[in-house]
Amino acid sequence: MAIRSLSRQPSGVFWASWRDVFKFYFFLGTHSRRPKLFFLLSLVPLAMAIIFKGSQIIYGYPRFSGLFIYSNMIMMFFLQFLILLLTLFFGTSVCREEVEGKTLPYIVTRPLHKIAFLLGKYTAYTLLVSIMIIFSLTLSFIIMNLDRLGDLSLYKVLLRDGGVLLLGIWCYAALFTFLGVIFKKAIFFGLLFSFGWENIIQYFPGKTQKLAVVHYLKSLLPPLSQEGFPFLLFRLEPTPRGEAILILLGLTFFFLGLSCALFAGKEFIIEA
Amino acid sequence: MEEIKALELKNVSYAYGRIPALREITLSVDKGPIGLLGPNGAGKSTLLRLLLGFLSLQKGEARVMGYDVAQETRRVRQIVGYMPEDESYIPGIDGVTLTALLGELAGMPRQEAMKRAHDVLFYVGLGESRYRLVDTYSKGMRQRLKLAQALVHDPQLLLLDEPTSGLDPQGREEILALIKDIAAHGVQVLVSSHILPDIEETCQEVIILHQGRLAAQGNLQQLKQLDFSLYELKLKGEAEGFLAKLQQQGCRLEKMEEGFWRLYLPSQLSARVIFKLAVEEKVQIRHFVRSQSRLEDLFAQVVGEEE
Amino acid sequence: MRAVVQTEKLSKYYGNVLGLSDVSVTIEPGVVGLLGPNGAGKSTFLKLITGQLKPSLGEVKVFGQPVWNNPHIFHQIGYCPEIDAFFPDLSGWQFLKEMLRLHHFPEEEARRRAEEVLKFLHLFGDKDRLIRSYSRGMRQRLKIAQAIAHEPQLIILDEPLNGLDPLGRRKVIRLIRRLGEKGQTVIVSSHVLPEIEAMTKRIILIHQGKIFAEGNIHYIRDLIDTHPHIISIKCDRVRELAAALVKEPEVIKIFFTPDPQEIQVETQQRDIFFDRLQQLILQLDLQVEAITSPDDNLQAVFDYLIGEK
Amino acid sequence: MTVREKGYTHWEGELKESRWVWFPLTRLGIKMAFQKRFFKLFYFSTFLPALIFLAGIYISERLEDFRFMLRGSPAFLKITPNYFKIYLSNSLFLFILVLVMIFVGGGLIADDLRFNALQLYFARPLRKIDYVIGKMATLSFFILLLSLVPGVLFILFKLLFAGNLVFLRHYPWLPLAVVGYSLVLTLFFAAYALALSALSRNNRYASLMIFGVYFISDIIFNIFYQNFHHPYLVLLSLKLNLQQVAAGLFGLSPPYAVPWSLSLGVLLGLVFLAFVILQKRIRSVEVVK
Repeated sequence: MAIRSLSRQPSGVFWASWRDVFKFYFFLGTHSRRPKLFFLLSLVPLAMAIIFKGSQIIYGYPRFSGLFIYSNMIMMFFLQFLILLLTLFFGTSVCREEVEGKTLPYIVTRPLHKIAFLLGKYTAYTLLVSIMIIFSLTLSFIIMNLDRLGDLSLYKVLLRDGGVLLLGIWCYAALFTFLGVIFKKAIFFGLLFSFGWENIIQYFPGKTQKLAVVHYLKSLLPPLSQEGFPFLLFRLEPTPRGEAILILLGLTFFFLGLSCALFAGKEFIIEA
Repeated sequence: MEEIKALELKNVSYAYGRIPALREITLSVDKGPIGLLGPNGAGKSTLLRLLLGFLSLQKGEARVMGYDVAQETRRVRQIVGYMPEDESYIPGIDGVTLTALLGELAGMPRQEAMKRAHDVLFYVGLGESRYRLVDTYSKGMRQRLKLAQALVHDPQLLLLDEPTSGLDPQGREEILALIKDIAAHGVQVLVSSHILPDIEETCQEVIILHQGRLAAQGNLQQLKQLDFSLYELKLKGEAEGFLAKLQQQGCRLEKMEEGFWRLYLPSQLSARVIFKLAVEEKVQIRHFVRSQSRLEDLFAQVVGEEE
Repeated sequence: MRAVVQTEKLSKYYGNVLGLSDVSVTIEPGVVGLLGPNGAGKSTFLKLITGQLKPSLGEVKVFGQPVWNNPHIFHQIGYCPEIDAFFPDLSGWQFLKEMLRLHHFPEEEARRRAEEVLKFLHLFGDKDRLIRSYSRGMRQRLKIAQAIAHEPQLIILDEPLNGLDPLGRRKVIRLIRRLGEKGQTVIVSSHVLPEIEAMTKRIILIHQGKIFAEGNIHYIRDLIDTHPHIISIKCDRVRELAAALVKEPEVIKIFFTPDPQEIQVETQQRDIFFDRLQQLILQLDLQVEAITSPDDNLQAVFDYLIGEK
Repeated sequence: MTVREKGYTHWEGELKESRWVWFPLTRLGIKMAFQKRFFKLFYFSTFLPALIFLAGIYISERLEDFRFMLRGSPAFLKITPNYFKIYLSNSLFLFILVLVMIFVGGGLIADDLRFNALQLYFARPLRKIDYVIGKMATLSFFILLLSLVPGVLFILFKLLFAGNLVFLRHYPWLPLAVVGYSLVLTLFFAAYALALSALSRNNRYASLMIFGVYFISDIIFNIFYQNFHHPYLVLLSLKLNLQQVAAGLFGLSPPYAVPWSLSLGVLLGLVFLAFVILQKRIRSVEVVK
């Protein structure tokens, strides 16, 4: 009996699996209902930006500069709320969605490398989140800075912020993917982590704050003005930029690696 | 006094949006076990849902055990026990709590509901697992649980939607035996199924739906009357000569599987012919059943096999 | 013939719950029916040979290779799960095409195959409807479609006839037979005996996590033929027939049943018995209603092996 | 001798139509919440603030004995309606209620939708409204136990510790305010959690939304307020609306200069919206066209 495809190179299967899984979940993500809700959520800052700018143009109020509002409020909303909520949903979905929706059998009986499946779906979903966030961020940024779009130095800010958010998205999503692989109640642990741990630890003095992911993200941003949220600002003791980036990437790879190792070895028992 | 009909429908139509599910159904059925038969998507579940008032009638009138479905919905729901088709249960509680809860919701006093819940769980064969979480039940056990919850308030009418789906033969036999027993104890039963033998085994009256229309209705025995008699034979020995001679006599033959044949014997011939030819041709008839023309054929005849 | 699936002392425990115990089988091309009551271990077995579960003990080989974490092998395996679950918000067509894409087929070929198999299973007309709005039977067919669309050598169908109406069943049964005739290996699990009988002669009986019997239905039948055989006869004037049968040496016992039109006869020499019976029917000019062997079907084999009789 | 008849037995009894048909649902919901060990622990720990406030009341009557602790700021321990307002509307207390809603409310309807339980319920003489009342009563139980019960106890203990009715004579309407505000809290949170639970078939997404919507409303308020300093923006924040209403009902000036009746209006509007959602989402069968 001829077995046509068994002769293929293993590494070829790995990349092909990654590619096809990626395409499938990207397609699924853009065609299902639930992600659409999150897309709407990601547009909230954009709506805020429009209101602020509109009011500034019409009433000349608020008096803060567009850039100030953008980086102290809108950007912080993205960083400390929105990306957490979105990655929590999509990150835990990578594995949980298949188990809860009982669709895992369709996936694991395809010629797909398990690790490539996890990575492919992770890539698809984080890319989806990234697109939503960057789309909303860029538009918010442009709207808030409508009056000085010619100033090229501004775009450095946008690039930096975008970069920080992307790093954050990929790192958080990896962490939540990991939670999704090991816990049934991944969302609860994720909520506790994001809005409990991350929120409290970052304000601790000394080295303790380095135990929160958001610490490294904030280290990449210039210190915030005291005028915005004074309570958010005490005692950030930033980590040097290069180190922070390395640690974020390291965490991403660490949690992804851990998820892959666990996922490839774990059996998911799906009851009829 | 006029006997109350189990079921009376007048011009009942229902459409999901533009897709019609039931069209102009008019029928009336006397008491006695009723089978509701039809292929997937024929409108069986829609009809049951209308009877329960889950869907409100768009056109026509329906009465269940004499009660108007649209006007007396609560009364109807009180006297009806419903076993839905799809998997359904309340997660996180044990079997007896679930059954008692639903009994209580039907209007039983709490202690009575609890007592009765134990009784019906024993009755359907879940006695030993009644304290287990329903989430850990197997498929067959969930099926029984659905039956138990439909019986807990001792309904006058029991609506069963695909009661045997997903059961193994033993489980199926047991459920059918329960249904027959329930019917024998004076509960009006309506079984919706596409599994013909289920209906054949439990029902007297049958309603056949096809594409939302009433394809046939009446007494099962009468519906099965055809102008030939159908036999199922299992033969041993060299059968060619025997079969050829049968065909010469005007019989139609259909091969089922290895050694099994279906023989349509014209009504003017007697079954004796079969044995006579068998002895002549030295063939052994190992299995011989006068089939009432299987419901499957009736079904194919009424519905027409699309191919 | 070459073994497609081979297991060696395969066992599976879920924690301390037994799933499958010491199963050693060899499955060759053609249709094989996997029979057993609910909870017997059929699904566990199918999940083990499709690499969804890791064996606790023993090993599984498909096409001579292990299956657990061996993705290439799935080019040649099609699996139809028992669970009625799909990806949300997709149409039948999208689902099928995307599943084919996961087999690394190029877009064009995925389209062609999806179209073909949809037509084949009479779903083409509803291809653009959301799966959620499909009827149970349509969903069942769609699940089968995704298992055969990539033309695998080994097709594993877990309860494929569940929820199908008679016409749907006939079609699927015919389809499975045709696949078997084409030389593909089809493993079908079911608990509906006549349907397995209609598909194949080769069965594996599984119960309590163990294989109780394996092989040809007739072979299994013969295996248990050592015990006396009961034949039930329904006709008019049964007592006359009984009186005549008493004289026959091959008849061991005659029972009367609550049905006045029925007797049951126990014999150990069926050949002689059936010859005599036919002659007696003609001699006595009986109106025969039925001649059946209550324990000549799969159910009886089953009961016998499980020890319920 | 009589032998028990084999087979199906009928039930000798009469089905009653009760106005309390929904009560079994409530009982079940409460029972199931307490089945989770983690929840039990969590819920009992939420009574800690109430105990501390109770201790405060005791100390207020025994100021002499505790003077060493106070270091000259006895104003804090004057028991006025403000004391009640602080207990019943501080941010931590409201946050605890959100967590309780996530625990108890997240799956309350979502799980029923997911496991097709609605058709079992509605095959009984149970109206949609009974179902909703039953589920709401479950949530109300947990909220009232944290709000109304401590509130009433505070008043009772204040009177007990004081040994006279002076306190009540000063604030005769206080019990009413406690009851009224507890009811607002209960109605709002129960309707809010149920509506979000009914929007999804998945317990965990429902939980995420119960959490997310509450906080997003507050963050949006904060951001806008930073910029516009317009007090009417409080209407955007669920938390602040509740706090405004609390201040109003306890006869205090609200934290933001906006009539508290507007906040009440917003909350009632949301409750109405929640009922519309419930009405739409709770069906005995899901119909997909």
